[in-house]
Amino acid sequence: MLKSLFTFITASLLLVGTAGAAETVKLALIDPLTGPMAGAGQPALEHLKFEAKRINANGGIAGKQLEIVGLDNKVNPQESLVQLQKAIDSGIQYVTQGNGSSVASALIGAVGKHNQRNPGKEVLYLNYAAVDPSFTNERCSFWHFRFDANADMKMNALTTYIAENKDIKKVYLINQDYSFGHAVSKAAREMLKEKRPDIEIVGNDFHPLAKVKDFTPYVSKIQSSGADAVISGNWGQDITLLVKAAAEFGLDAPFYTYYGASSGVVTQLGDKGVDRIYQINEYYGDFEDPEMAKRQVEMYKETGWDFYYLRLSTMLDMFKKAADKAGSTDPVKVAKAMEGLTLETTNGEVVMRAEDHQIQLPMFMSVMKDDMKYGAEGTDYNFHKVARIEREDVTLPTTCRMRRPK
Amino acid sequence: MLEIVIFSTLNGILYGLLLFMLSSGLTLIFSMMGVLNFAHASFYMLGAYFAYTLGMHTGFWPALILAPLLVGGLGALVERFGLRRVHANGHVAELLFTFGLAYVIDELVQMVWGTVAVAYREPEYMREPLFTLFGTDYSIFRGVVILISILMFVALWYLLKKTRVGLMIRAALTHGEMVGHLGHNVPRLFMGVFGFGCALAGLAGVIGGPIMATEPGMAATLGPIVFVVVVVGGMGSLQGAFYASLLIGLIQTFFVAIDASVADLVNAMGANLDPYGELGRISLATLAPMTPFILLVLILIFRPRGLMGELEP
Amino acid sequence: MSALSIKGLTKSFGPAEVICGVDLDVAENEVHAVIGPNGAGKSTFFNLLSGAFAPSGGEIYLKGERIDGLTPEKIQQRGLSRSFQVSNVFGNLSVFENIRCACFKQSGAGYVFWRSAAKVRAANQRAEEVLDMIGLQALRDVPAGALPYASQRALEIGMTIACGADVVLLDEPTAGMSNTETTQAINLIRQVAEGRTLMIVEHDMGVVFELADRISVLVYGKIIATGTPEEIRNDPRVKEAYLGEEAA
Amino acid sequence: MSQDMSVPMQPSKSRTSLRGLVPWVVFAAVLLLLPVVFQGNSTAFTLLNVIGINIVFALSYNMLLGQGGMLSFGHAVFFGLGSYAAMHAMIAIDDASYAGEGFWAHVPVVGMPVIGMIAGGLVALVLGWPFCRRAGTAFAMITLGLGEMVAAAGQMFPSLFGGEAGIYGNRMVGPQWFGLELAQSDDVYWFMAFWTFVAVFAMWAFTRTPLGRMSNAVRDNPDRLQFIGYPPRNIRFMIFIASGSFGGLAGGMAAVNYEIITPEALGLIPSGLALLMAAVGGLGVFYGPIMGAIVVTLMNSMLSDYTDASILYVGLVFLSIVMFAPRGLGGGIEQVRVAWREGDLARRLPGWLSGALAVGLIIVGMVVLVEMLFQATHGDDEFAQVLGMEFDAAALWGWLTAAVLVVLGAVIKRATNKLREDQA
Repeated sequence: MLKSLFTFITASLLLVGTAGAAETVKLALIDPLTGPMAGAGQPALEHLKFEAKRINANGGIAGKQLEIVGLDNKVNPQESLVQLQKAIDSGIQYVTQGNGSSVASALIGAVGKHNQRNPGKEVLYLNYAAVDPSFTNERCSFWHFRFDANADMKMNALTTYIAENKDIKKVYLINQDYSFGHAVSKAAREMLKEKRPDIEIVGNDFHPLAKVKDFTPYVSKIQSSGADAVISGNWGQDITLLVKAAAEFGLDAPFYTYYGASSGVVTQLGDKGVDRIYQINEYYGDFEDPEMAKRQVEMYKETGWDFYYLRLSTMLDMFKKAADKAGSTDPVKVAKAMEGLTLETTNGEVVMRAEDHQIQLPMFMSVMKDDMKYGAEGTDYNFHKVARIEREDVTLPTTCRMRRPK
Repeated sequence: MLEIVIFSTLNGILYGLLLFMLSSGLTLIFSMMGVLNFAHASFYMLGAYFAYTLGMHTGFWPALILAPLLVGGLGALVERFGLRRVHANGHVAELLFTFGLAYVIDELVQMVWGTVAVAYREPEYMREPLFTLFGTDYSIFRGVVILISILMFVALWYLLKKTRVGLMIRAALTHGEMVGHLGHNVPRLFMGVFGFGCALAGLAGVIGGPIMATEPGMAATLGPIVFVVVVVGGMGSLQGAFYASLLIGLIQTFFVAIDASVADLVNAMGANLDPYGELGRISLATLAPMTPFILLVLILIFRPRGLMGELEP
Repeated sequence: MSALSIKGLTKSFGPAEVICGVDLDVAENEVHAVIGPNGAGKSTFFNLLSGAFAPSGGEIYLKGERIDGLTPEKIQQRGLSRSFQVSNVFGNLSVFENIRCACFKQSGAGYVFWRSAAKVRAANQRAEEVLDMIGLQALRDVPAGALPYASQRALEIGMTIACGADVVLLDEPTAGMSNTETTQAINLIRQVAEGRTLMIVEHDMGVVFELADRISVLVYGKIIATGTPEEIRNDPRVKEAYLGEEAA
Repeated sequence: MSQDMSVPMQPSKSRTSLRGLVPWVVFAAVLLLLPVVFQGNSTAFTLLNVIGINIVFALSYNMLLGQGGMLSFGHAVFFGLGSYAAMHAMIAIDDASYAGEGFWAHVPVVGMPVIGMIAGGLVALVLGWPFCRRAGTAFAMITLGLGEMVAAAGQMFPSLFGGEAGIYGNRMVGPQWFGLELAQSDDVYWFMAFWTFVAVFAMWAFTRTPLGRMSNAVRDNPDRLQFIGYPPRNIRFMIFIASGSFGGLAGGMAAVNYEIITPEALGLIPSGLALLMAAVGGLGVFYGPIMGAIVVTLMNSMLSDYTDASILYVGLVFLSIVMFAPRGLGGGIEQVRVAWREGDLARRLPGWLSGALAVGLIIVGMVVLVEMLFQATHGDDEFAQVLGMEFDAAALWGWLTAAVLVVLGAVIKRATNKLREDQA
C-alpha cells in the first residue's frame, strides 16, 4: 500500500512541474534571494523581470517570449548546483548568476560537465557580476559569457584614477576571504606598485564572506593604520556594513570600491557618504540619457528597486541580438553568434570578445553626491560620474585557450 | 598601538555585554526549566523587528520598553500553549519543540518583513559622537547600549538576590518539585520565567538590532554563540554568564584587531611553526569566529560545570 | 577464606557520617542477612560494596582481592553483582533481552557488532535458563517497563544472577509483595543461593529467619550484633535497638 | 532519556524466519521498480538520489538518538568530512587514471561511500572519546561546539576544504564497474539504490547485534549498565564510531551525486536536517527515519515549486509532530500494525479515522491561512491557490473559511478524544 501511495504522490507532483508552454525561452537566475546577501540577488531578479517586458515588447528572443525564473542559492556553491540541476531538469537552457565567484566557479564546472554528458541539450551560463579573472583566462569555457569587466580590468581602471591623486600615500586593502577577494587584493598590490611605487600598502585584511555583522574592529584597525584611502571589492551586506561602521566611527578616509552603490549603502550613510564613497562600475547615477532616466523612474515605481544593473540590460540585449542573428534559441548557435558581437549601448559600443567571452566596455569612476536629479532608494543621493575610462584603457590581454565544440 | 587596545577593549566589552543581555534570559530558562531554548535567538530577532516597526510610530525610547514586553508576552504564550504541552515528554521533546519554533519564527519574520535587511537605525541624535579619541568617534548610542546592559545586569542581580520572586526562582533552580510542594504554582512560575527570559532577549534585540544589522539571518549567526555563553558561564549562574560573555566578546574582538597569524601566536609561546605553512599562515582574524566554540569544547572537557556553575549540564 | 571481608568501613556525606566503621566477614556460600531500622544506612552499605559510592575509609576484600574504590563494572567483573531496591531495568527492552544483556558479559560478547545476538549461543542459553528459573518464560517478549510489580522484582533478581557473579547482593527483594509472591520469591532466592554467597537486606522478618544462615543488625551506621537467627532473636541489644528503651 | 519517544521494540523471533525477510524483499522490489515507473523523468531521478542519501544520513543519525539516546547537533561533521574524503579520492582517481598508474587508478568511483565510511569512522574514533562521557544536554552542547568549530575550520585550510568555493570533482573517471558510467542521474540512481540498500540493511543488522542491544540498554538505563559489567562510556563511544561511519558513507554517496562539497555542509543547518528527518519519521522505530527522510526531502524540494512558504510548512509539520505525535509517522504506523496484529484494529479504527479527519481539516485551514498571509504581505500573484481553489486575502470570506475549517477540526478532535481514550 505504501509503495503505490508513494509512487502516486511523486508522479502527480512531478507531472505538474514539467508542463511548460513551447514558445517561451526561460532564463534562470541562480542568486541569493534570501539570507544576508538577498540585497544583492533580489534587485537583479527584479531588474531582469523589468527588462524582460521590454525585450518581449519588441519581438522577444528569436520570436520567443523571454521568461525569468528566480532560484535561490543562498550564495552557496553546493546549493547552486542543486538549483542548476532543478533548472536543467525542467528544460531550462539558459542560466545567469552574478553574486559570488565561488558559486560561478562551481557553475562553470557543472555546466561544462553537463554539456559534455548531454550533447544536444546544452546549457549556456551568462555571468553578469562574478569577476574572478580566472574565468576568462586559465579556466575559460565556451559555455560561459561574462558581461562585467573582471577584477583585474576594474583594478586597472581604479588604479589609473588613484595614481593621479597625489595626496594618497597610504592605502588599506580589505576584502572578502575567497577567490574574488584575493584576486582584488593581488591586482591592487601589483598595479599600485607599478603605477605608484611610492604608495605604501598599510593593511591587507580578509574577512569571511557574508558573516561579519559588526565591522567596528576592522574600522578601528584602518583608523590606527593612518590610511589615506581604502580599497575594497566587497559586495552586498559586506560593503553596506563596512561603510556604515566607517561612517559611525568618523573614519574620514575615502573608500574606492567595486560595488559601493550596493543596495542599502545610500540609505545607511546619508550625508556621511558624500564625496567619500567612490565606485568603479559600468554605469553611474546621473541618468543623462533620457531613455535610461525613464527606465529608472518606471522601475523604481514598479519594483521599489533602482535601475542599477545596466550590465543586465546589456546582457539581455546581446542575448536577443545573438539569438535573432542565429535565428534560433539553441544555445550552441546563440553562443557562436554572440562571439565577437558588438552592441550599441547608452555608453557607446561594447563588444563580446570572441577569444575569451569577456565583454569589453568603458568604465566609469563615480562618487556619492547629494541632491542628484534621480536619487537612489528614494533619497536624493546618488553616484555622480567623475571620470570615464575608455574601453581601450580598461581592456587587458587574456591567456585563454578555449576548446570549442565542433 | 594604544589606540587599537583601547578601541578593541571598548568594542569587545560592547559585544560582550550584548551577548550577555542575549544569554542572561537563556541562563534563567535553561537552568530552571532545563529547557535548551533553540528559539532564544529568534526572540532576540523579534525584539529588533518589533522595535523597528514600533520605533517608526512611537520613537526609540517607548519602543525600548514596548518591544521587550511584546516579545515577553509572546514567549509566555508559547510556553503556555506549546512548551507546557510538550513538557511531559521530557527534555528532548522540549528541545525539539524550540528547534521547530526557531524555524517557524525565522520564516514568519521573512514573510512579514521581507527577506532583505531592514534599515533599523538608532535615532538621529544618538549617532553624534559621545567622545572622540585619536580621531575616532564613539557614538552616543554605543554608550547608551553599555549603560542599558549594565543597568539590566544590576536590576537582574537585585531581582534574583533581593526579592521574593527572586528567592522563588533561585529555589526552583535546584529543587523544582519542592517549590511546588510549598504551594507555589510552578507552571505559572515557569511561564513567567520563560516570558521574562524572552523579554530579556527582546531587549537585547532592541539595542543589538542597529549594531548588528536587522535581517532574517541575524538569529542564525548569534544562536550557537549564546549556548556557548550559557555553558561556559555555568548552569544557573548569572555572574558566570556575565564573565563568559565579556570573555568571548573580548577574545573575538582582539583576535580580529591584532594583525598576527597563528604562527606568530604559537611561536610566541615557544613552538616554531612555519609562518608560510597552511596552518601558520592563517590570520587570527579568520580564526576569530571559531574561538567561542573552541572555548566551549575545552570547557566541556576540562570543567563541565563551567566557570561559576554548580551543577553539570 | 571468606567471600567478602570488610574492615573499618566508613562513609560520610559532608559532615554527616552514615557508615561509622563496619567490620564484617561473610563466608563462602553463606546466606547473610542485614537488618536494621529505616535510615540505618543499609542501602548506603550496599552502594559501597558494589562501587556505586567510594568509601571514605576502610577496606573491602572480595575473595581476598581489594575492591574498594573500583568502579561498579570492575567490581562486577570480579564476581560481585547486586539488585536494586527500586527496579532498575531496561524499560523498552523485552524481558528476554534484559536478561540476555546481563549474560553478554560472561561470554564477553557485549561489544560484538559483527554477529547477530541470536547467534551468541552461550548468552542465549544462559538467558533461557535464568528465565525458566525466575518463571518469566510466559512474559519473555513483554517490555520490562510494562511488567507487573512482582514480575519486575523477579526480573531484577534474574538480571543480577544472570551476570554469573558468585557473590550476590539482594536489596529488599520481597519489598511490596503479597504473601503468595513472597513465598515464590523465597523459593527463588533459595535456588539462587546454591553455590553462591548471598547478602540480603530485608525488612520482612519471616523471610530473614527463613533464609539467613547468619544475620547482622545495622543501627546508625554500626553493626551492633552478628549471629545465627536464634542468637539475634534473643539478643538484648537488638531488642533495645528495635523496640526502644522499655523493652530492655 | 527519551523514554516515551520510543515504541517498544518487538524483536523478530530469534531464528530469522521467512517472515523476517519479507520487508527486505519488498524494499528491494521498490528500488528495482522505481526506475521503471519514472522512465526518462530526470527530475524524479535527481530527487530519488537525494532521498537515498538522506535516508542513510537520517538512519545513521538515529543510531545515536533513537537507538542510543544520544542527542547530537554535530552529525553533519561526519557526513561532510566523509564527503570531503570521497571527493579528494575522486580527484586522486582522476589524476592517477590520467597518468595511468598508481593505486588510485584501480579504485572505482562507485567505491567512494567506503572511503567516506572510513573517514567518518576515523573522525569519530579520534574525536569521540571526550564527547561520550555523558549523554543528555552535555553531549548535545559538545557536539554543537564540534560542528560549529569544524564548519569554521572549513574556511581555513584551502587545500583540504577549498575555502568558500569548496572542492569539486568528476565522477566519470577511473575504472567503471558494473557498466555504470554515472553520466546521467538515472545511471547514478543504480549506484544510490545499491548503497542505500546495503547501508539500511547493515544498520538494521547492527541493531540485532549484541552491541546494538547494548546501545538500547545504554539509552534506557545507563546506570544499570555499570552493574552488569559495562561502562556506559565504552558503549556510547562504539555507537558514536558506528554512527559516524554510516554518516561518512552517506557523505561519500553525496560526493558522487553532487560532485561538489563546501564547508557549509559541515555546520548546524545540515545537522538540524538530520534531527528533523529522524524526529518527523519517528525516533523509536527503526524505519522511522526512512519515512522522515522521504517526507522532508519531498517537502524541501517539491513544495517550493508550489508555495513560497515551503520552509514554513516544514517547520509547522515538525512542530505539530513534536507536540501532537511525539512518536512521529513511524510511531503511528507501529500503533496501527500492533493493533492489526492483535486483531482489535476494527475497534480502534473509528477513533483514529475521526482523529485523522479532524487533523486534516485543521491542516487545510492552516494552509489557507498561511497562503493568504503570504499573498497579503508580498505575493505578486493576486490569488492564493490552495488545492486548486483560489482565496483572495482582501476578501473576508477567505479568512472566514480558514477559521471555520480550523475550528471545525478542533471541535471534532475534542469530541472524538473521549472515543479514543476508552479505546486505548
